[in-house]
Amino acid sequence: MKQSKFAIVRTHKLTRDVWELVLAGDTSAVTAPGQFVNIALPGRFLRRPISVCNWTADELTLLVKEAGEGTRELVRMAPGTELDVLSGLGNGFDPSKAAGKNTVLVGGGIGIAPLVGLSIRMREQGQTPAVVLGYRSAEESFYQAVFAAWNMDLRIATEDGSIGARGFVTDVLRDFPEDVYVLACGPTPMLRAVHGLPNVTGGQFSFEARMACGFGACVGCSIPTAGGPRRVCKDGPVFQKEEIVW
Amino acid sequence: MKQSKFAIVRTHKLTRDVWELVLAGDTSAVTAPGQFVNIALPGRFLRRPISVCNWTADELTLLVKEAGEGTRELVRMAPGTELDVLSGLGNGFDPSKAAGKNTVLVGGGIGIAPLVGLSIRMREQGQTPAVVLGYRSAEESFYQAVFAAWNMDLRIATEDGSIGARGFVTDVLRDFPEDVYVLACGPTPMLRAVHGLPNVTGGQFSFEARMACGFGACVGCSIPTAGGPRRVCKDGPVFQKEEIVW
Amino acid sequence: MVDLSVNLAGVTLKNPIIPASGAFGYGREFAEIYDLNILGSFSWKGTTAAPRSGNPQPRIAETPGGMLNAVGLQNPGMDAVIREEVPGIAKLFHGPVIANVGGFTLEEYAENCRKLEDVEQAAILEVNISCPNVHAGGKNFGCDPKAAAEVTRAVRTVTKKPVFMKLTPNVTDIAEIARACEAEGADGLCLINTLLGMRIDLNTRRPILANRTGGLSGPAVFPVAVRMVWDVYEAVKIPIIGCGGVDSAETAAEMMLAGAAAVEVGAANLIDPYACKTIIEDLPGVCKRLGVTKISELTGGAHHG
Amino acid sequence: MVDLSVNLAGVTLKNPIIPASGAFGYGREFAEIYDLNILGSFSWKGTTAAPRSGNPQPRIAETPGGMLNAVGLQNPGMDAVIREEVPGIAKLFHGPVIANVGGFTLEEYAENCRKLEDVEQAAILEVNISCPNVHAGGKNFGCDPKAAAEVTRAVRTVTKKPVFMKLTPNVTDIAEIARACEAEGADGLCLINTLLGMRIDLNTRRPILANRTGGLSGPAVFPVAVRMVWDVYEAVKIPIIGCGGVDSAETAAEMMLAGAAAVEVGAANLIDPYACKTIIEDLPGVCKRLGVTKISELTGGAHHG
Ligand SMILES: Cc1cc2nc3c(=O)[nH]c(=O)nc-3n(C[C@H](O)[C@H](O)[C@H](O)COP(=O)(O)OP(=O)(O)OC[C@H]3O[C@@H](n4cnc5c(N)ncnc54)[C@H](O)[C@@H]3O)c2cc1C
Ligand SMILES: Cc1cc2nc3c(=O)[nH]c(=O)nc-3n(C[C@H](O)[C@H](O)[C@H](O)COP(=O)(O)OP(=O)(O)OC[C@H]3O[C@@H](n4cnc5c(N)ncnc54)[C@H](O)[C@@H]3O)c2cc1C
Ligand SMILES: Cc1cc2nc3c(=O)[nH]c(=O)nc-3n(C[C@H](O)[C@H](O)[C@H](O)COP(=O)(O)O)c2cc1C
Ligand SMILES: Cc1cc2nc3c(=O)[nH]c(=O)nc-3n(C[C@H](O)[C@H](O)[C@H](O)COP(=O)(O)O)c2cc1C
Ligand code: FES
Ligand code: FES
Repeated sequence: MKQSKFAIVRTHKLTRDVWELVLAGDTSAVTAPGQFVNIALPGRFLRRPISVCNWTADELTLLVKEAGEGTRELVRMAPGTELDVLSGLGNGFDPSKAAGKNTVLVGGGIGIAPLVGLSIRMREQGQTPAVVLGYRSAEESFYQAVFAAWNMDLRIATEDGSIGARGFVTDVLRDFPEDVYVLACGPTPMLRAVHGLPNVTGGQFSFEARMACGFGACVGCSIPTAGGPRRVCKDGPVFQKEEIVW
Repeated sequence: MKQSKFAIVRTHKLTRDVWELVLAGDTSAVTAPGQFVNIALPGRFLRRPISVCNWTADELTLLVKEAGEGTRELVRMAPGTELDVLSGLGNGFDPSKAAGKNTVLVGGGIGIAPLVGLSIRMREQGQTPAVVLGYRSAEESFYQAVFAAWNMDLRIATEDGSIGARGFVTDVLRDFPEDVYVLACGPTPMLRAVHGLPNVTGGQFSFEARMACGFGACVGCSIPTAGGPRRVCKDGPVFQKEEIVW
Repeated sequence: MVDLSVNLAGVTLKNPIIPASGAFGYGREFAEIYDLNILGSFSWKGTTAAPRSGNPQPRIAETPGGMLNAVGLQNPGMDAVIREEVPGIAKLFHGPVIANVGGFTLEEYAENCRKLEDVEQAAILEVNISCPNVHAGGKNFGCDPKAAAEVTRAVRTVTKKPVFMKLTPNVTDIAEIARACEAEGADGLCLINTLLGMRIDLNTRRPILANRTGGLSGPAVFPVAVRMVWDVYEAVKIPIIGCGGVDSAETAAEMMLAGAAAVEVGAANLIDPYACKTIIEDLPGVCKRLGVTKISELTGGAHHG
Repeated sequence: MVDLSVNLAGVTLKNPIIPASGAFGYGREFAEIYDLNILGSFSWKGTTAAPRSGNPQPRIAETPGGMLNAVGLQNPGMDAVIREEVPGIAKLFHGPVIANVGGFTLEEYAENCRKLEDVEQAAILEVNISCPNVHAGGKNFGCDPKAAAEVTRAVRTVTKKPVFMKLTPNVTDIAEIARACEAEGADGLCLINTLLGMRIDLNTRRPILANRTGGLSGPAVFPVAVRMVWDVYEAVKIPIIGCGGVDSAETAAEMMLAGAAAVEVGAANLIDPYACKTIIEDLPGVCKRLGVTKISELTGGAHHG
């Protein structure tokens, strides 16, 4: 974990309520895809946890959905604005565990964000997982082109069928063969449904929780797991399939 | 009273802790010297009351002393910053009451601020009051040159005698002839001492109080007067000599 | 079209937004900047039998997300208010006014309420029991269910107007006080008054307020107010006016979901004189977002489901 | 040179700054970012006899100037703490540790304190009485002077270590509770724990916290904490650890002027992991500004003069 200043380089609106933010700063604490940062916003007491979508040595890309007042303000901040950021939080995905497996990255809505950095790192390591992305509709979809450019087995599900299959990511995942290993991020109902699919025999699931600290001090974010209560922010946000209890 | 946005045009450091701020905005609610504005600062619940030093149709000049966190932040704000301001608060000085009298403007420390706009308006109306300004020291003095340029009977007192007379404004005021009419602004002990001088037979005194609203709604700023409790923000900040009780 | 009207013990307000006592004087200052008739009602400055000049200066201190006040119930006294303020109010505001009443003895409360019986504008009597009982060593009436009940009884017997008891949050169990007031015939409750607080000036090393302590209000107290409104809603059947830290249509709606039939807005008026106007303008949008066509449906909405 | 050391019932701390229970775990997370030995002490996470998994999610909600938590005393249980955390603490921190103890019966409090008798690092027992008494229908021990006295007596008889009772602010008269604890031999007091609060989610129309209510902390509660420390300082002779909303050297000094001998810092650590480090670094400057060479001179300074 590192506390440092990041400056907004640019913001870009992707859909009605999802934005891409690029921040410049010291990213040395970011060590794995699926980690998150915790951003202080002026006038708000708690920081806002946001997954790292992708990162280079000196830039972070975030995808932020306007979910309330804080994110609404964040995405509208002017380039140059300095943010107080805790970076390198959480464990992140461990793609090495997926090696040699029939791997599928599964993202729902804004949960797609960490799959970007994950895809890049896996491809660098010679892994070519399939990708299943779920959106509400074509209108609400984003970053499809980014994934499409990577020549992966990319499948889309939308609730209204406006692109890809009509339905949820689980409807697409069902079509995969036996013994799928997933790396999944999305809303809890999606995680739960994916976790319960018969052909999903292993995987890593990234969770969300309302957080105070984001670095393990307050146990505000603890969820029950097979190994007892675990902190989403420090022991997670990524948990192994076996650990998860609903 | 008017609520509107003012933009910082420029800030200029006058002494170790006193700054001149020029704000651009709609000054139409300002109708008399000695009125004040109430400025909202990001992250602080209450507004900060600051006297109008001078004003034109579209600019306000304020003199702000760093007294705490709020004023410290205010004076350091970048030009262009927009402030939410309540303007045209309080009664202000009534120079017409001084007409034909042996008038002396008396200012102590940051209390000198409203005497600037007051001097300008009195001179426009053909009045040429004397001016007595009190500072702690030469180093802490400001706006002397501004007053000096006006060819008024200008006298200075400093506590250490580094410029003008050594002592307080009262030490200088004592030298004036009988029947002085003062228009005074400064710290309460100064106001009280001036009020008690035998040769001060009339005048107007501008008070300070910790304020919540600044526009008369909460009676948080009330002080006892001969006519019962009166609000510094709405019935004042300027009170007539006869009204004042200590 | 969203129906913003609410009902407080038989008194209909065109909308649930009510400037809180002590933050709105007797209405005059705000009438200079907007038409008071947009308001559901307003609660006038706490009025006692005798005129009071209040506490010495300073009376105001800032706190994180709020403020302390130690105004000390400064007011011109009930007779002067009826004589000098009420006729003015009649010209400025044509809706029902909430008459906030203070007192230091049971007799004073009763006497004040009796005097208001013929004041037509005073549609609801809001009895502030966060006052020290001079006959009980200065113990606050509102801190003891028995004393709260006694005040309720004392005023109940002298007036036919709806009586709303205004409760202090500085108690172990506000629901107990609420039940005591309901049992004695209170028509409604208003909560919360201010939390007792203090700030110390590092430079003088003394409490900032001349009175040492003051009443905390503003957004800082909002979660405490919501919790207490929730608790009291579960404990009584009479309507609740929710108060404490409301500064937006969203927080007003949250207060209603906790159990408030109407909402008072205090400190927010002081830092933004247009606060109530803005809240009222924003309420229909919030109702739409919440999918209600009658705002009164929000009351207590968070208790079921 | 400013002497920052303070004394808590015979235990000397190199400075008055203590991370508060629940905001610092058992020290490990902070040891990753700074040397814990800069701290006066730290109060570990409230520990009960049995392991507790705490409340369901969500447990955290934001409020203006603060936060609500409904962690529900999640902890691994006293035996596991002594076995697994204490040895680690010994490596990370060489000063006196404050062992925060929870309980739901008098027996549990006593048993927990007895187990700590031989734990050398645990220099002070901080007994959190903001817990429901399972033998009294869940009424909070800390809300009743008799129950608070009983807990004090129960732990007093089983330990020779200094016992500090940690008081809840959700009471009508905190000084009364403080006196009850002092009378039963408490060596000191710690206040305040969190204020009970609630937030409601407009989208779901339900309380945000699964537990409905949670404990309010952060700058929002600071004036309430200062006022209570002031009141308790006037009521007792034993030392007070002031807690609630402290987030800077200035607010720490203000808490000491109100009567605190040392200061706990809770929520501030969660939003700024370096909060205590920064406060400690800033303290000498604040002392200089206030003209004291020994910080302990500040304690209660606002009561005289
Ligand atoms: C590990 C993690 C990674 C996340 N990654 C992303 C991401 O990459 N992009 C993105 O857009 N969002 C992400 N979120 C969700 C994001 O944190 C919330 O949408 C955001 O905090 C909402 O803040 P707000 O002020 O807009 O909403 P408000 O509702 O006003 O927030 C009030 C409080 O609730 C908390 N809160 C509200 N919703 C959530 C939520 N869904 N999860 C956690 N806390 C919440 C806020 O942090 C704040 O403390 C992530 C959350 C977690 C825990
Ligand atoms: C009518 C009036 C006119 C004023 N004119 C000027 C002026 O022209 N230039 C100038 O520099 N100052 C002026 N002041 C004083 C100025 O308002 C305070 O110095 C300022 O509010 C301090 O804010 P702070 O955040 O720096 O200090 P803090 O001490 O952090 O402020 C905390 C709170 O106390 C209040 N407060 C602190 N000191 C004072 C004070 N002396 N008077 C009133 N409230 C105070 C603040 O407004 C705030 O609510 C005036 C005050 C009044 C009442
Ligand atoms: C300056 C001030 C004066 C107040 N005076 C009174 C009063 O006279 N009578 C009363 O019942 N409440 C009084 N209150 C309390 C408010 O009516 C309200 O209960 C409290 O401030 C909480 O609401 P808020 O957080 O919206 O301010 C006063 C509050 C303030 C800020
Ligand atoms: C997340 C969290 C957990 C807490 N857990 C405990 C606890 O286990 N035992 C305890 O005595 N106090 C606990 N507290 C209360 C704090 O120790 C402290 O009394 C309170 O938060 C006020 O201080 P603050 O405003 O600085 O946070 C907890 C507070 C928080 C924020
Ligand atoms: S948010 Fe504090 S431990 Fe996870
Ligand atoms: S500050 Fe509110 S009446 Fe003067």
